[in-house]
Amino acid sequence: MAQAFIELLREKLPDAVVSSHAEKGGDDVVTVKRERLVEAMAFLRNDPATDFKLLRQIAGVDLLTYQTESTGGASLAGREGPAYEPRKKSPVEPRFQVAYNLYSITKKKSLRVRVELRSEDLRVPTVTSLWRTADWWERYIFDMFGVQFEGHPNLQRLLMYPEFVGHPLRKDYPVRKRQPLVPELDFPDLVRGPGPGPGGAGVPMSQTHVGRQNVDPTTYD
Amino acid sequence: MSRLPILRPEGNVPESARLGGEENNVPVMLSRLEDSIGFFERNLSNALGWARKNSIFQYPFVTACCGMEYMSAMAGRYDIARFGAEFPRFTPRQADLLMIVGTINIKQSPVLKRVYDQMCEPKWVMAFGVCASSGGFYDNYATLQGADRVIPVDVYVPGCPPRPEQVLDGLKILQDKIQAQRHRAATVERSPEIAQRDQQRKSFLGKLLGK
Amino acid sequence: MTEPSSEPAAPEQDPLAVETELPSSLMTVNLGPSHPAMHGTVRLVVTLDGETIVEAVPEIGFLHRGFSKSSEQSTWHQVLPYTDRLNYVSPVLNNVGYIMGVEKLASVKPTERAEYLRVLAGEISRICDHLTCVGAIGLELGAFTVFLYAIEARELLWDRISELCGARVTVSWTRIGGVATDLPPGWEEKLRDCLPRVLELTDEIDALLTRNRIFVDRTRNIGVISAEEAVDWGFTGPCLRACGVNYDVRKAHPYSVYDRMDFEVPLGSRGDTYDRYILRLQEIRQSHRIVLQCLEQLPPGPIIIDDWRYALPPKKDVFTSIEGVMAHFKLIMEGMLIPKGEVYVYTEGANGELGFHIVSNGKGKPYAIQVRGPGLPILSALPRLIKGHAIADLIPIFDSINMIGGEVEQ
Amino acid sequence: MSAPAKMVKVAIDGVEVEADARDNLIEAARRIGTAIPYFCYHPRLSIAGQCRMCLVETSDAPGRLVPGCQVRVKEGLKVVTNSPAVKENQRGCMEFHLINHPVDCAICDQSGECKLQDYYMEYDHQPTRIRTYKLLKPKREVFGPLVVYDAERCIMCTRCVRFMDEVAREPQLAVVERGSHSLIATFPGQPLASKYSGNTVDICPVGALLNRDFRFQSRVWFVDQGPSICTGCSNGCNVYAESRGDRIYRLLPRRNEEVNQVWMCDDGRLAYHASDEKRALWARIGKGEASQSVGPRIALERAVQLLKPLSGRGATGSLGVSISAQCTNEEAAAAFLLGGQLGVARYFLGGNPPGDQDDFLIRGDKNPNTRGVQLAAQAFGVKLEEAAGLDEVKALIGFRTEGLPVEKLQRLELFVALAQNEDAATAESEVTLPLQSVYEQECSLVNWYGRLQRTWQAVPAQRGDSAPGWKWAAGILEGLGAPSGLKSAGDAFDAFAQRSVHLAGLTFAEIPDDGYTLEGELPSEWPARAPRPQPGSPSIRSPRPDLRLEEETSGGAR
Repeated sequence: MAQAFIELLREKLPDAVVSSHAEKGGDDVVTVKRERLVEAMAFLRNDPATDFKLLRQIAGVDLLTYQTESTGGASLAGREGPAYEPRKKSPVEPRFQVAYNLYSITKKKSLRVRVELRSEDLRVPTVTSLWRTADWWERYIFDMFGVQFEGHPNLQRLLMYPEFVGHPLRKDYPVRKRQPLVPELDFPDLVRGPGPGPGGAGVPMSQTHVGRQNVDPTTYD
Repeated sequence: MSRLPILRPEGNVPESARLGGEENNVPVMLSRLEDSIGFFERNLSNALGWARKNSIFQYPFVTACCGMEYMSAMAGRYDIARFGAEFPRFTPRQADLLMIVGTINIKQSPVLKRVYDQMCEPKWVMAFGVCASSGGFYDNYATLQGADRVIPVDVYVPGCPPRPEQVLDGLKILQDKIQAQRHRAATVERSPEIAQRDQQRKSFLGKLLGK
Repeated sequence: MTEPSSEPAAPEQDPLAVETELPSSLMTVNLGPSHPAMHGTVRLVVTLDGETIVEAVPEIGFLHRGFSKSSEQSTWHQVLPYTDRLNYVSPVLNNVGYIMGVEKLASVKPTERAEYLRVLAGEISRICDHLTCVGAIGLELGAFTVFLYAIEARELLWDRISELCGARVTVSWTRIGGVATDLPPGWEEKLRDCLPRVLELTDEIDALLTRNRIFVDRTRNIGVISAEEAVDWGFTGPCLRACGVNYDVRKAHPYSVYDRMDFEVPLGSRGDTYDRYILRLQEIRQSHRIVLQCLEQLPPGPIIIDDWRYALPPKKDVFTSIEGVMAHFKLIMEGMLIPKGEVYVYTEGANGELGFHIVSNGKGKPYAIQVRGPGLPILSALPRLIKGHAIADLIPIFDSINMIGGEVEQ
Repeated sequence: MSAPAKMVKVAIDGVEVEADARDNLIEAARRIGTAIPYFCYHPRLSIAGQCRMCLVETSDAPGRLVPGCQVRVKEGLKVVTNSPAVKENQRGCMEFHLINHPVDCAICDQSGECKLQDYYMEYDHQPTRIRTYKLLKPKREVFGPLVVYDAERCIMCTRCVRFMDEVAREPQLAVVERGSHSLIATFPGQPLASKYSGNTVDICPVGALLNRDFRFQSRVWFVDQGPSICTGCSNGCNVYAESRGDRIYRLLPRRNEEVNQVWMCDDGRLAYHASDEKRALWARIGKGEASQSVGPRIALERAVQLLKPLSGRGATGSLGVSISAQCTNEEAAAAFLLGGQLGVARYFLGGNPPGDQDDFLIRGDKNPNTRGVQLAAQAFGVKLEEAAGLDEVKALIGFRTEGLPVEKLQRLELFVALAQNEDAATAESEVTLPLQSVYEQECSLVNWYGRLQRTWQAVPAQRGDSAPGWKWAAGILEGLGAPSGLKSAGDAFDAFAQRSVHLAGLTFAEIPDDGYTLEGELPSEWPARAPRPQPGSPSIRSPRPDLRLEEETSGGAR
C-alpha cells in the first residue's frame, strides 16, 4: 500500500498533511492543505522515491446533502424522530472536496490526494505546471463544481457551453434544469413530460412519465 | 384514441410535412375535369416519389453510440445501399435525409438546427435511436429531450441503439412516406401570380377538353 | 511487435523545395462539431500556415449528456446502462470497470465463473473496439475495404455478444457479484467457429494496411509523442504503450482472473500513428488468446452470488415468498445499500485506463460518481500531437487515438 | 420536559454515551447513531415489548437478551447491540414476523416505507424456510371513514391500540383472538370514528392500517415530500405535503413539539382536497358566459383599468377590500398596501364558518390565519368589519373568496376576485386572478395562539396562471403607478413586520423552521391536552425585544 509514500510526504512537508487514512478496498487517501498543495504534489511527482508521474483524474465531491439525503426507505422511522432533538442537520462544511488520483507507473502504487474546500472560498492552486493533463481535468472540475483553479492558463468551461449558468454537478443544481440555446417547441406530450416551460425545469424524476402538468386538460379528449 | 395535437409554428414545417396530410382531404367524388387534372398530377407525383425514395442521400449526423449501429447498417452485412441510400454525403447541402444518429444535447442543438437549415428542400429527417427521438434515459440538464424539439422529424427509429434491421425498417417507412406524399413543382401556399397562372391553365385545359 | 520491412525514412527537407517561404498569413479553419472530414463531435479550431497546423484548440462537450448527474439519480444497478454508453464500442469493459468499484465498496467477491465470463466477454469487446478503430483509420484514409472487413469481423463477435448478453451494443450485462446471464447452449462452439474467421479478417486487414506504402507514409512518424510526454499528458492504454511504456492494468494490477491468463503486452517504440495502429492489431491477437484460455479454464458454478442484499433473488422465490418479493422490491425500488466509502477503481479499458471515482453514502444510489474516460487526457493532447503536421494528417492522428465521445464527454 | 435532564453515562458497543436518565436503550443508542431495530416501540406511547426486535445484551443481565425499549439506561451500563446472539435474535424475529405475511408488496400501499422491508433487508435477507400454507385472515376490514385494516399484514405491535387509548383517548381498537390468529378489531357497532384515526395509519409500521384517502393513489416513492402548514383549522399543525406534479396526494404530520407534536387530525388530512379540486386556474375577465381566459398580463391590465377610476373614491366608502382569514400574512399585507393606495376605508374579514372544536388539536376557527390577518390589520391601522357591512360598498376587491355572501356580491358594481377555488363568488367577479394555495408558495401564517410559522414551496409545480396574492397585488399597484417593490414573499412579510409592534425587527428569513410564538398573543385559557409552548423557551418571542432588553438590564434587581 501507499502508506509509505504518505509517511514520506509527512516527513518532507510535515505541515502540509492534514490527515490520511486508508479507505476500504485499499485506497490510500491523504488530505493536504490547500496552500501547500502544489508543493506536496511537486514532491510526490518529482521525488524518485515517490514518482507519481501519472495524474489519472481529478474528481470533485459536493458534500452538501451527504448526511441528510434520504432515498425514501425508512422514512417512517425518520418521521417519528428521536424524542429529544430536532431533526434538522446543519449543512456540511467543508462542502467540497477535490480529489487527485495519482499513480506511479514505476512503483505500481496509487494515491489519492485530497483538498477540502469551504463553500465560501472555492480556490485551489493549479497543478498544470506539474502535469499537462491537469489542464482539462481542472477545467472539468471548474465546469461541474465551480472550483476556481488559481493560475490555470485557460480556465473555461470544458463540457458545458459558455452561456450555461451554474455548475451542474453541485448537489443543489436541479437535475432537469435545462438552459436551452435554441428555442424549443413546447408541445404537450403524454410520454415525455413538459418541455422547458415553467415547471418543466427541475421536475422530479417521478414526474417524467406523467407529463400532464402545465398542459390544459382540455387539449386531451 | 384521438390524435394528439402536435403544435408546430407554421414556419418551421417543411413542405413534406405540410403536404403529407392532404391526401386524406381529397374528396371522393371528382368531376371529370378535376379527375383529368388529378390524373396527370398524380402520376407525375408518383413518378417523382419513386425517383426520390430510391435515391436518398443521407447525411449521418453521428454523435453517439448509435453511430456504431449506423456503421453496421452501412457495412457489408446489412448494406443500407440496397434500398437506395447508397452513400453518406457528409455535407448537408448534398443530402436529402438527415439521420440524427445519437444524443443531441443542448450544446449541440444549434449545430443540428443549422445543419438542418442548410439542407435543401425536399428534405427528410430520421431520428435514429431513442435519444434523438425523445432524449431517452438522459433526462437531465444537458440533454435535449428529442431532436423534434428543435427540428421536425419524419421517422422515429426506436432502440438504444436500434438494430440495423430496425434502421432499414425505418428507411422503408420513410420511403413509403415519400412515395405517398404529393410532389409538385410549387409549394402549396402559392404566390398570387402562380395561383393566377394555375387558374389560367385550368381554364385553358377546360377549353381544350371542350368545356 | 512486427516491424514493416519497408522502413520509411524520417521526414526530411525536400531538396526540390526552392521557395519555401511564401508571403502568407495564418488562416483559421473551424473543423466540426459536424464536419465532413471528422468523425465524432469534436470541434477543432485550427490555425493553419498554408497546409501546416500551427495551433489547434479542441472544444468538446457536444456529447455531454450528464453521466454523473444522471447516475446520481439512479440506483446502483441503474447506473449500468449509463456506463454502457460511455465507451459504446466496448460496453462490457465499462460494465466490468464500474461494477468492480461497487463490489469493492460492498466487499463482495463475484463467483469464479462470473469472473471468467467477465474476462471472456470483456476481451471480445476489446477486439470489437480495436477492430472499429482500425477500420475507421482505414476508412478515413480511403481504404473502405478495411472498414468493411473490420465491421464484418465485429458483426461476427457482436452476434456472439448478443447471444450471450442479450444486446449487440449496450449490454448492461454485469451485476453486483456476478453477471446477468450464463452462456447459452452451444455458444462455445459458435464462438470457436467464428474466432478463426475474425482472426482471418484481422490478418487481411494486416495484409492490406501494414505494408501498404500509402498507409505507411500517411502514418509513420506522424503524431509522434515521447514516453515522458505521454505520461505527462495522462496517456494510458494503447496510446501509451505505443510510446514504449509498459503499463497495462491487466498486468500491473491483475484484477479478475487476468493473473491466470497467459498473454503479452505489445509495446511500440516510436509513439506515432503507425505504432498506435499496429499495437491495436497486436492486441486483437492477444485478446484472442485470452478468450481461448477463458473458454478452456471456464469453471462450472453459479454466475452470481447468493446474497439477497446485493443480488436479486431467483424469480421463483420472488413470486412465491414474501422474503423474495421484499428483497426484489427493495433492490429494485431502493437499490442495494452499498456501505459508505469512496473508491477509485481502475481497469484496462479498450483505450486505456478506465477509472471510476465512486462515493457512496450508504444509500441505494451512488452519492457521487465520476469517470476517468481514457480518451479525455489523450484528446486533450491532440493539439500537441497535430502541431506542425499537415492538416491532412489530422485525420489519421485523430483516428488513431480513437476518441470516443461517450467516455470523453460523459 | 421542563425538569432538567439528569445525564448518565452508558457504553453502547464500546462507545460512551451521555444519555438522559429517562432514556431507554433505543433512545440512548440513537444519540450516537446506532440503530436498535423495533416495531412496537414508539417514543410517545407506552412500552409494550410486543415485537422482541429490540433485544440487546447488557452488562446487567449477562447471557440474556433484554428488550431495548423497556430497559432504562443507568450509570455505567454496558450495552452490546451487535453480538452474534443479538443478530441471531433479530434474524429469527424477522423470520417469525414473516411466517404468515402475505406476498403483498406489489399491491401494498406501505411498500417503500415499510419497516418489514427495511428490517428484512438489514437484519435477515435469507430465503424463506416455510413450506406450509400461510394463515388466512380478514383482509380489507373497513375500520372507519379513513382507515382500512388488513389482518394478514398485521404484526400485532399494538401501536394503534395504544395510540387510541393514550393519545386520542378514544379506545376504539382492541386485540382479539389469540396466538397467530390474533388481530386488531373495532367493537361491534362502533367504527373507528375518532377524529385522530389517521394517526394509526402513520404509526403502523407495516401495511396493516391504510389510509382510504391515499389508498391506491400513488406509490410512496413517486411522491415528493415538502414541509408546509395544514390549512384545515387555526391550529396550524405542521405537515408534510406529498405531491407529484401539481397534485397533492396526502398530508402527513411534521414534528413540532409545541403545535402538534407528531399528530394531526383527520379533517386536516383531507384539507388538501380544497387545493386540488375546483381550482381557479386561469386568469380571466368577464363573468358568466362572457368570461374568457386572457392570461395574467391582460387580466392585470383589466383590473387596473377598472380600479383606477375608483382610487379617489375609496375614502367615501364605496370601495371595499375583503380579506379572507385563509389569506397568508403576505397576502394580507399586500391587500392592505393595495387598499392604502386606493384610499380604501372599509375592510372586511371573511373566511370559512366555524366548526367543531376539541381539547387536543382541533380548533373551532376553520381558517389558518385569522390571527395573522388581524395582526396585519392592526399593523396597518385599519379596522376589520363583518361581512354585513358589504351592503354599503359599491365595488369590492376580494382577497380569497371564502364566506363572501353571494347575494351581496351580485349587487356590486365591480368585484375583483383573487381566488384559489372556483365558487359562487368567483362567478360574480369581473376579473378573477387565480391564487396559489398555501402548499404551493412560500408564506407565513399565525395560528390561534399567536405562533408565527412559515411554509415553503412544498408543491413546486406551476398550476395554471396561479400566483401568490402579493404578486397580483404588486402587479395591480404597479399598474396604478405606485410600484410597491414587492419582489418576494419576504418583501411582503417585511412590509407587514416593519409596521407591527409584535413582529418588529423580524424578517421572513429569520422565522425559525418550527416557528415563533408571539408572546403578547398567548391566550390565557388553554385546551386540556393541546401541546403548549413552554414558558421561557427560546421559541417564544416577545414584542419589541429591544425594549424588553432595556427593561431587564435596568430593573434586573427587582
